[in-house]
Amino acid sequence: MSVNTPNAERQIWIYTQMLRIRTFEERVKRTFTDHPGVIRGHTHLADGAEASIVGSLSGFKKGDAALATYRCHGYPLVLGSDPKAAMAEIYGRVDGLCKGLGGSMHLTDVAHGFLGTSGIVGAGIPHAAGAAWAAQIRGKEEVVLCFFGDGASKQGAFAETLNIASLWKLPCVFVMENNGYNVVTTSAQEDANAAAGEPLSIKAKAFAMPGVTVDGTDPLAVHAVVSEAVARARAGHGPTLVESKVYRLSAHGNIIAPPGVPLHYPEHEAITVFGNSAEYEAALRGDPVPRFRGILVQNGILTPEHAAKITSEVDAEMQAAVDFALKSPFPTLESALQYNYA
Amino acid sequence: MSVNTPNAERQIWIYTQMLRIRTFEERVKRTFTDHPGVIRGHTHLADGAEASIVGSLSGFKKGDAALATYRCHGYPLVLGSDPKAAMAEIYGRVDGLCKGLGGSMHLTDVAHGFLGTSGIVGAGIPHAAGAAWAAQIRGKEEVVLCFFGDGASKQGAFAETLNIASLWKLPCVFVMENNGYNVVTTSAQEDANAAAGEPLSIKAKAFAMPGVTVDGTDPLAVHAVVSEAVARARAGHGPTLVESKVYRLSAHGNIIAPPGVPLHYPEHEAITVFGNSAEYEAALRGDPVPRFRGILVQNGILTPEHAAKITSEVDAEMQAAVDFALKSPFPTLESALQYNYA
Amino acid sequence: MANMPYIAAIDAGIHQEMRRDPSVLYFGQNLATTENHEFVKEYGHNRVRVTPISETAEIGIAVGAAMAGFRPVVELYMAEFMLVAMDQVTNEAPRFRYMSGGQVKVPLVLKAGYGFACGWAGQHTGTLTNLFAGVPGLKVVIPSTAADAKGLMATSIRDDNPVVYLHHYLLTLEHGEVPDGEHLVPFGKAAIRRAGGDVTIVATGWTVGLALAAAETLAAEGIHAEVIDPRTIAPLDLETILSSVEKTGRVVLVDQATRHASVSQIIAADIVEHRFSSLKAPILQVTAANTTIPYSEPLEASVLPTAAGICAAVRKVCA
Amino acid sequence: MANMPYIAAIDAGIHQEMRRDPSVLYFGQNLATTENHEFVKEYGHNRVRVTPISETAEIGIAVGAAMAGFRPVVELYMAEFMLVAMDQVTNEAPRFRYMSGGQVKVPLVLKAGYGFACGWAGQHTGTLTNLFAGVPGLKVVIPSTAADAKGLMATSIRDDNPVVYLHHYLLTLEHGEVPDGEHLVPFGKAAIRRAGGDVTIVATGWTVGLALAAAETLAAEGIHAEVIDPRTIAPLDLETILSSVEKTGRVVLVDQATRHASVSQIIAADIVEHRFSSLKAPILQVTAANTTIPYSEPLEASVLPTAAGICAAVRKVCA
Ligand SMILES: Cc1ncc(C[n+]2csc(CCOP(=O)(O)OP(=O)(O)O)c2C)c(N)n1
Ligand SMILES: Cc1ncc(C[n+]2csc(CCOP(=O)(O)OP(=O)(O)O)c2C)c(N)n1
Ligand SMILES: [Mg+2]
Ligand SMILES: [Mg+2]
Repeated sequence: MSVNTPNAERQIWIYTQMLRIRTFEERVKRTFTDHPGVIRGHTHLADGAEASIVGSLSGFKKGDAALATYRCHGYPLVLGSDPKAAMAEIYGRVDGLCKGLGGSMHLTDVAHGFLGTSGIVGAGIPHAAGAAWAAQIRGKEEVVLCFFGDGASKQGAFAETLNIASLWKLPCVFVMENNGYNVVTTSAQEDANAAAGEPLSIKAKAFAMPGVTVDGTDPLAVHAVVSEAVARARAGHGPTLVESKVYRLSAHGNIIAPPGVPLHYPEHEAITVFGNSAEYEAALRGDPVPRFRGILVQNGILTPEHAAKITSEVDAEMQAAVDFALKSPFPTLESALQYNYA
Repeated sequence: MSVNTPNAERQIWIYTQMLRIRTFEERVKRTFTDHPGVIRGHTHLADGAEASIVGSLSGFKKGDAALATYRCHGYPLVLGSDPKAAMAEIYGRVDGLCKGLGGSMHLTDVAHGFLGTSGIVGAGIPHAAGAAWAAQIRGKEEVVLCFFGDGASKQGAFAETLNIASLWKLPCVFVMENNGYNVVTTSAQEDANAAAGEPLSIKAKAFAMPGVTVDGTDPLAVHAVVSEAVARARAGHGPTLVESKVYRLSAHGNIIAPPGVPLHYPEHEAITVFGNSAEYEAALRGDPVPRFRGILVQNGILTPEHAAKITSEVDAEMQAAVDFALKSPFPTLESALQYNYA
Repeated sequence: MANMPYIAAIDAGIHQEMRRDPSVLYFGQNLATTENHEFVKEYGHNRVRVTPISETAEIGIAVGAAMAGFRPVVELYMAEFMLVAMDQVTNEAPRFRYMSGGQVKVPLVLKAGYGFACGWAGQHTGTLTNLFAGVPGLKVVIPSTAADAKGLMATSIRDDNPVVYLHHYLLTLEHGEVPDGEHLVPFGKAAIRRAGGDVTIVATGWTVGLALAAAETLAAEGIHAEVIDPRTIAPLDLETILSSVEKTGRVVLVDQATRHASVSQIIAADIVEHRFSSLKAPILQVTAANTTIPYSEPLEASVLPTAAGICAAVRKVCA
Repeated sequence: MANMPYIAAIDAGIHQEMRRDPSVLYFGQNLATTENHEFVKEYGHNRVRVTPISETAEIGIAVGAAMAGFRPVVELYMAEFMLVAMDQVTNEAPRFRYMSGGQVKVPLVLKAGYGFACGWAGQHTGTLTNLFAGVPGLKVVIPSTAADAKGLMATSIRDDNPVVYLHHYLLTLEHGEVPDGEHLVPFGKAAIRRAGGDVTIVATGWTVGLALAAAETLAAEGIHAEVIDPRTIAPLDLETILSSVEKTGRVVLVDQATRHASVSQIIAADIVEHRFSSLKAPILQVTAANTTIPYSEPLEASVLPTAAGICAAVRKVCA
């Protein structure tokens, strides 16, 4: 392991953050059954990607920024956002991170460096580059982390942006979370590199940019790769494309239905569409959260008691988030017209 | 040279087509001074790219299609369009290829396989892929040639389309005419690969597609590379990206000015913007048209007398085109409203 | 006649045309990913394909395939996703026939949902109809019933021009009687959903239901509203609207879009030019508030047009 | 005051703001490619950059830089080129402040020419104003004089919201007196270009000149037209327009766009809702014909609005 391997305390921090994301999102998912109608629209979970998210953000410094997609619950929790405010946003309440105006797809917490999330595939990639240009001009060695999916790399915005980022040596790390699917489409069905058995990080060659593929279910591996990319960016040597291979453990999102139909999370598309339970079950067996806990326990970094304590603290934290969010009032109707113009 | 090197007669045909394009466009350019006001808007010349155009199209068969950009005068002339109709179109006359509705940027001649030209950078690339899908469905081993500039490869449409074309194994050859400039911007200023000293054909790696760079001022080299790509496409093995390196010998286009200001062609941007006459003059010395004539004469394929005869025939042909176009009437005003809907 | 939901009726329209015409193609994201997909099974992968998330290429490929003799239908899911490819929609597809002096035609259908105001928040719930309505060469279809969903889809596919077919997401599961067998609904022919002589209400998509509910309430008050659903907004059946205005002299226009992005303003402007002398009152528009759509449920409801809002506007013009 | 062409006045507006505010950035295609470029020389490559032909990334980068505290001005040349990036223009830039509950602001200027009807044919000559006019969160500016070109650019840059700044290509070389030193023209304040009591003509951009020419002709016939130039169409100064209508009761609206894609229809619809009782005649719109713009000179001229067309419309409403 590289010199910048996180120490024991930091590894516990990483595990704790992973568990916080997982538990938060389990509460999101349960809301559909426990409190029908409280979450509306489309909600996307990051279960399976926690190691990638936390490993990527573990070198985040004040002044850095992160931007992501509609699948955006995990990042702000790691960066310091209050899960109460995050849950309240997902419930459309006035105490939400975005005062109930944005919802699950658009979590934003500028105070914690989480700059904005677009629901349009690929659209956030240039936003990240723009923030990186700002950082470059400020000259304080700040970096921007840009998260997006494998499918997004087939949107023109991806190619256009990576070319400019490379050309301008922007301090930006492009983290592609490759979960193997774009909704119900597998990568090999929609990506020429994947169809040819190549890693998606090979796309970096079209932008004269380093491209690396990493096991996104191993937070320390992600940490190693992303922190090297971050160091490169901070040093003014430009961006890196990191392909982080994960598996999403929930369906793409909750079902899409008009009002009146109760929403829920269906089974993963590997099962419902492709009849491939084996694939899904293998992924479940590799679930990064219990796996990393196991490794920490095995390595003597975490005792089972400490692990149980973390679990119960996190459970309590997320229960409190649900309780808080359920009690938070709806915004006033006037606020619906308030933030269109600055 | 490869087995499919064109025979002597075919080489003379190639040279003749190159000269026809050059002479036609010299007449276009002269129109700005000889007949001010007759050409309006924006006109783009292919001088310097003739070898690439003719070399690429020399294996064109009935049923194949070609699509290009606003820089589109050359292709239809090679494919069999009447230069009279092409010139009349550029003059906005009723006998024009498009009845005067399209103009210089939108030459189209479906009867000769020249399917359409978009003035929006990159926009024609997916059109070519769509035509290639049509060819694939028809299953007659027809191919589509898609021409575009180096600058266009930084438009999202390029990346999106090449991925799909590769994935679907579309019978399409993507010919990027790299003339080193996007208007007044050099490739190294706007392309990360170019800035890194890499060929632009390396972009093919992002699409698991073969990528080749060829000297676009050598028609036989282009012929060899493109016909191999065409053969691959006809055989159902999918698309190829060909980077054909040329140098445009005129400015990007005529000056851009509102009505009242007489239009003309300024000097090349290498001179006017970058003060780099040396670069321009070197390119002039490598002018593919006289050079290929010289090679043919040297190789005994063309006698000086034959060359002179071709020149005078082509001169006469293009003079006739100008004469015809000048005499062709303007379209009736009603026709302005005629072709919006089928 | 079969009773079926709007969403099934759209598919029925596509099937109708794919069966009769082998040049019809159907493709887009997240469809046809297995051999069990109903369209793949019936028409095969040559004609039915899944694409990457590449709307510019998808629509551009449709343009090229159309110029080369096919009739592509592109599944786009949400109208907003066309925004990344607006050049292909508004500056490529509808231009090529014209610019080529009639040499090519570009028959294609861009199928996209819109107006999904049920918690989809700021970027997925737009009513983008007017972006397309004014583009020469483009036709724009907005069915409000299951029967029209089928018949207008079939007509869209047969039309030799590019057509933007906008289905309303909130109507997805609304059932209706749909003619069996070949069913075509002509373009440019409005439907009078309810006859009445006191006031003309023009509404489209999901707001047709609001208008009909309002008309019911108003009838009880003795105000008889005529409710017109243009069904296609390009071409727009101005004639039917103007005839109604001649009769009623009073007009309320309903649109789910924000006011300055609405089709209702197109209609208002046409009426005041062509039937000014028939008008007895201001033309009122009932539209969404001028705002990005908020996520929170009560806020979302508060910014959309309502039946009560329509009633209020009608009472005003009939006062 | 200095006499300068419209195009120089735009640059003067950018300079004014770049000098006073180091957070203003200026970038786009085909500018700043040498050290001799006037903006590079003065502000350096950190703030002035050339981009590839990548409008989606260019505008998206502007959005990101704006959220991160800068004020980017993107040079786009022709409004059509925004079509490949419409999502960034209409569904990203104007949404982020709202969706974040006011946490960010997105001050940026998208500078683009439009209406270049002089042989640029089907894809480069559009008048795309109305695509932007109805989008909540977006402001839209269309200067018609050199002085406004400067002052509205400066205001656009200072505004804390995304602004689409549409300059008219046919006006490029029109000269006008432009205030020296700091010059700002407020948004939402129409200019009355000519006062008159008989009829209200509203026109924008290049058509303001047509309207003034028409007004001159009409004056000789004893018809006194008031010519109003809204200058910004979002926000729209309806008040000035409505006051004029109260006085004249007669309205002709001029727009270079095709009718159903025009801003004139927005204005017509607003007038007939808010000042119906003042109206004495139909509101006529003088717009481009419903067609892609033809290349051929006489055809192109035949499909555009003309001063004669405006005169004819005015005579009709004043009859
Ligand atoms: C431009 C655009 N097209 C389509 C969609 C619909 N859509 C939302 S998420 C999604 C899948 C994205 O896949 P990927 O980038 O792999 O991210 P993941 O959801 O797997 O994390 C699609 C197609 C969209 N939001 N934007
Ligand atoms: C989307 C878009 N952006 C900008 C332009 C303006 N433009 C026209 S040609 C051109 C340069 C294209 O360069 P390249 O692709 O290298 O082709 P070349 O002109 O050199 O043959 C530009 C920027 C356009 N037509 N379309
Ligand atoms: Mg994915
Ligand atoms: Mg070039």
